[in-house]
Amino acid sequence: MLKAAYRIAWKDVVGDLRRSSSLSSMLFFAVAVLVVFQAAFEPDRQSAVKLLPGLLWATVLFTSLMGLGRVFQAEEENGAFEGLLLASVPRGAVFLGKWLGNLLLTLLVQAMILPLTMILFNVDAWHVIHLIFGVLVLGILGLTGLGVLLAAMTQAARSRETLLALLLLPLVAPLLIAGVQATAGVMVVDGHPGPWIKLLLIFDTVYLALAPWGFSWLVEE
Amino acid sequence: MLKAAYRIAWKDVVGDLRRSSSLSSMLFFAVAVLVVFQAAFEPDRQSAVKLLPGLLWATVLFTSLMGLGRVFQAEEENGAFEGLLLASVPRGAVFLGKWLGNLLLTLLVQAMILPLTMILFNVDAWHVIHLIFGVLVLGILGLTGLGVLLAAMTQAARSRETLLALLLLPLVAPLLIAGVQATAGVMVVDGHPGPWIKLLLIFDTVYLALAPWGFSWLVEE
Amino acid sequence: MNFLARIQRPLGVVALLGLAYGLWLVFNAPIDFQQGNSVRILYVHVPSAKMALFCYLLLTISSIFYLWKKSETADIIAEAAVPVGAAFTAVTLASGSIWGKPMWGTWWAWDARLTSMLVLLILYFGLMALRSSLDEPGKSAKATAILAIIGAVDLPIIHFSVVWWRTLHQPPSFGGASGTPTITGALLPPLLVMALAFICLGAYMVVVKAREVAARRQLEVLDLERMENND
Amino acid sequence: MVHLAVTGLSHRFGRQQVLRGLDLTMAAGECVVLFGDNGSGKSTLLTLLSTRFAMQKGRYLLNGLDSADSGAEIRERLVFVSHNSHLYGHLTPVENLLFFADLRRLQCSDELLRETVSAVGLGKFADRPTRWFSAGMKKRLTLARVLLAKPALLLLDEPYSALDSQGVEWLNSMLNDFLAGGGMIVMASHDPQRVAALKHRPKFLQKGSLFDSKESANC
Amino acid sequence: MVHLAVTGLSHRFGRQQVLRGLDLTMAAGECVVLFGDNGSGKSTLLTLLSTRFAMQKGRYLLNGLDSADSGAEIRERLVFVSHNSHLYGHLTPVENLLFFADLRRLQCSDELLRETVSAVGLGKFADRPTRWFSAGMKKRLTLARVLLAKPALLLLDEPYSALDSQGVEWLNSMLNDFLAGGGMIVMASHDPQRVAALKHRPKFLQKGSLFDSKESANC
Ligand code: HEM
Ligand SMILES: Nc1ncnc2c1ncn2[C@@H]1O[C@H](COP(=O)(O)OP(=O)(O)OP(=O)(O)O)[C@@H](O)[C@H]1O
Ligand SMILES: Nc1ncnc2c1ncn2[C@@H]1O[C@H](COP(=O)(O)OP(=O)(O)OP(=O)(O)O)[C@@H](O)[C@H]1O
Ligand SMILES: [Mg+2]
Ligand SMILES: [Mg+2]
Repeated sequence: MLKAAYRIAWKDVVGDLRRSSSLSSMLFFAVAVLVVFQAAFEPDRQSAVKLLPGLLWATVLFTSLMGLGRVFQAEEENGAFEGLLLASVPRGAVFLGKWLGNLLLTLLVQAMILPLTMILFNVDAWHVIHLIFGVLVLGILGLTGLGVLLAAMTQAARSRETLLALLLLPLVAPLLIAGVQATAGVMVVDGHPGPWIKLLLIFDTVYLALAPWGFSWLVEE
Repeated sequence: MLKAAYRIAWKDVVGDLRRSSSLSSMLFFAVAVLVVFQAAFEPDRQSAVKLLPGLLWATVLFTSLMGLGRVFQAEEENGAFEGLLLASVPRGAVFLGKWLGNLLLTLLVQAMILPLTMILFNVDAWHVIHLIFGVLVLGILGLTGLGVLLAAMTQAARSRETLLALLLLPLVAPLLIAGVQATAGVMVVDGHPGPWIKLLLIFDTVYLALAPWGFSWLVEE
Repeated sequence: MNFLARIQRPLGVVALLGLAYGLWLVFNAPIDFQQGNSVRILYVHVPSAKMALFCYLLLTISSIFYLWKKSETADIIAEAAVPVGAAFTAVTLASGSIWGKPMWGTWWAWDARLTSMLVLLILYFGLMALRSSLDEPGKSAKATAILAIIGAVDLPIIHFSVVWWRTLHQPPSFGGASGTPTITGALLPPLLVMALAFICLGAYMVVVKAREVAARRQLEVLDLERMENND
Repeated sequence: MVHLAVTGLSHRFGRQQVLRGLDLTMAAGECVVLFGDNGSGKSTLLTLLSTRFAMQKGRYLLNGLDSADSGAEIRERLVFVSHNSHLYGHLTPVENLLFFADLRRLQCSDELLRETVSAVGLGKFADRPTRWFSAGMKKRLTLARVLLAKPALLLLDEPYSALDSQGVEWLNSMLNDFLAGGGMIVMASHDPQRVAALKHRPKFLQKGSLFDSKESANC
Repeated sequence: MVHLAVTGLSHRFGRQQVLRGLDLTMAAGECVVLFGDNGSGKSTLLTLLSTRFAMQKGRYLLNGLDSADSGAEIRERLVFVSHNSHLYGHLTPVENLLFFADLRRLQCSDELLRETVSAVGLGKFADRPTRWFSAGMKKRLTLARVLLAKPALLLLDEPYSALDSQGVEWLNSMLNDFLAGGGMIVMASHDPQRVAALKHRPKFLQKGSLFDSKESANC
């Protein structure tokens, strides 16, 4: 089961990275996003510190959604999604594979964005960079889990599309707020990120428990 | 020729409104970004006024990127893109239709986002809202023009969405800067948006002149 | 291609000699009053900046030529110009950053020239990514050519940014509108030599890359023919 | 009078040469059926005749129009039924046909569209999105376009696949009518038995050229 | 011994009742060919046999395994070649087969994969992305999976479409071998001539039920 999940993720990620300059194009995609933020906000040093959590989470949201839009893109071409479901692995493994692929890509981009943001915006928070990244990872776990489920919904179902936005927003908004607050709390000396991180953990557990179940149920038609 | 373009746009917009797929995902994304920034900045009135132009333009850019990823989605299903190119209309008309459809959707989303932002961030600029929207429209014209061309280019590419963003973001950076500055200029009493609006117009003209031409070249295999 | 094969070696030799002579001149040039030793970066920074822009110019021209005449040679040159240009752009950014630290007190600032140069680097990488991720034969060449032409709007922005906007960066030194030559006579000869050496170096790199690209394409043809003959 | 003339047509994808200096002439009311191995280039040839790609080499005249400068006019005079159905899954059959008609600037009343949908046996499904149609139902809808457009040239890529026996009969009678009305057909097929009901000229595509019989192709 | 048994199978899509209490039993080494009009539900039946959808009504046993609780085990024992090729366009034939093998937890060496690709006549194209393959080439690659997986049950939806005459011959001999080895085949087809080369039991699907002959179906 894990082998199959690993294979699916491999096809999505490694298959992607091995070919061509995917990795460098991701890096420069990250740089381009930062150029855009710079152009939009022109932050000075002080406001940059205040902006950072918001910028980071906005890019998390954007890159993971962008990734989600294409989670099942490869499967659309020749009805390959059907092919996945015909595999003799449990449907949970299919979900796991897809989720891992998306998770890895989002984490990779984020790992590039974080230091780049700090360099280019001149934010000096290097001593807590591992904490910031940790908080991001926590948020990304839940976000991608839920996201892959919803992407599968839009893919498989007839008119559940609207459902996606309607469901995802109220579900994701609290997670995002918790993430932003936790990041901000981690960055200042006397911050109290504790409760927010707990909230993040709760959301992660709930989403990651519900998502595979929802997925199996969804594709079982 | 215009009839055909209108038909293509109609199919995209009406079809989309019926399924409300990209409209809802764009809206969803925009609202989520606003929530993130609201949580991140908890801006007071003054800083909100300063942030507003950047926020608006960043959401314009990222939401239209999400929409652009799907411009040709309907055409992918049964090779319908080929069907479009087999029409006896000039290829420019096909581009025009696709562009119009995307333009309308983006404008629609933006028309909802603008008042929403002003309410959420408590910015009192209702008396210039038409001017702000006008500036946004100017930017969106060129942005979507270039975007549709790039979407056509990257349609068959691997990891399409990253590539699209990687190509589009650097090219529209100047347009974005002009847009942000023009919006800021419009919002204050003694602003000088004139030169920036001129710059916007120049970029619109350049991109909208190049894009149909590039599209015809691209599909004329 | 034959022509390229013939000029490759001479170009390389001239570039090497030029660089050696140029660097010798650079380290024997007088030290600027204000700038101290760091002024020597100029001799790398300015020529590589010019080459970065020049490579894009070459790319634009050969892209137009490719779309217009469908000439495969033009496409090969376009493909070769991209990584070379990206390398020079990266060198410009790096040398500028290193120079910026003593001069402006920061590695990086968001002024118009620096930003537009960063955009150029992203563009170069975008072009490489586009070419390699379209696997439909023929399409990738055409798409990159179109994108390269559109991206050319960045060139005037880079070049005139120091004139159009108030920037941290130096205004043009040669024939600037202000007319005050910022580069003194003693600095000029090493700069000229270095510039010539960089031109040869750039040309050499493009030639090597172009021949590699051509060889790779040739190989694919041979591969196909061999397989067809096996039938 | 020669109505379709292709001379010296060559095409390659990247480095793969698919067609090598191929010639084909046809008169009004004629039907040419292309036979050939998988991957021999039949679909490529049909696509080139549809002017979907610009030609790399050679010349193609249809009713005196040269593809080099009158691509749009040629496209107006032909219908191409390819492997892909070109259908929009979220639109109904009627909407799909309307979209097709609009792209070709045909004036079609809603009634006419519904009649056409019924004529291909999809009357019951006229208002359901086509995404969930069966393979044969999609094929029927794709062929319905021919009834609307009344083209001069019909390009068919394996039109019989997915059709049931009644569908095949219907298609053959429709094509015979079409030929009788002076239309031209170029068809790719792997199915000599079904084509047998049509008066046609077989052509064998091999190594990038057309041959009149299988024997000459092999030597 | 009965190896496949379907009883009382009904299925509807929304309000459309496609299958109505259908029964089918098969023994090892048997081949059932489903004939029926377009839209009669052949593909739906095959999809249900593949356990891609959960069954709405009825019971389905394969080699003693009940689909209600051993879906994954059943899937492990069958290969379904549907209208869709399930191929990844950006992967090469070898990579596509490898992915398929991994999903089924088969151990396949690179050599075996390449041999399989050559066996279906795609040796030349083993390392090219499949997106630009011709229709028949895709079909061949889809059928290559059967060679790798050696299933107990083979579900084929119009396997002959897009294949050239050599392809059809190859397929029929492959299927005959498969049957001789004790495998079972359920196939949907519109092409009695090509199926003729196989020892098979025809079944006619009409109004949601299976009949043994066309006559009984019509009354
Ligand atoms: C990362 C930082 C930098 C970047 C990206 C950069 C970029 C460039 C570019 C693109 C040019 C060529 C302009 C043209 O030919 O149109 C140039 C020229 C030049 N740069 Fe920089 N530069 C940077 C930092 C610096 C610094 C720190 C200095 C010195 C204080 C400097 C001094 C010069 C000079 C003197 C020229 C020649 C002026 C001319 O001929 O136009 N640059 N730079
Ligand atoms: N767009 C394309 N890009 C690259 N190669 C292509 C493209 N279209 C077709 N080919 C290649 O050209 C060759 C001929 O393909 P074509 O589809 O014309 O064959 P065909 O005769 O229609 O085969 P079939 O009987 O299987 O339908 C194949 O090898 C295919 O891989
Ligand atoms: N996923 C689905 N959702 C809704 N309706 C469906 C779905 N799949 C099939 N149908 C409907 O069920 C009916 C039977 O379709 P099916 O594909 O089984 O026919 P078929 O016998 O395979 O026809 P063909 O010979 O054309 O392949 C059709 O009317 C079709 O519209
Ligand atoms: Mg074909
Ligand atoms: Mg079917």
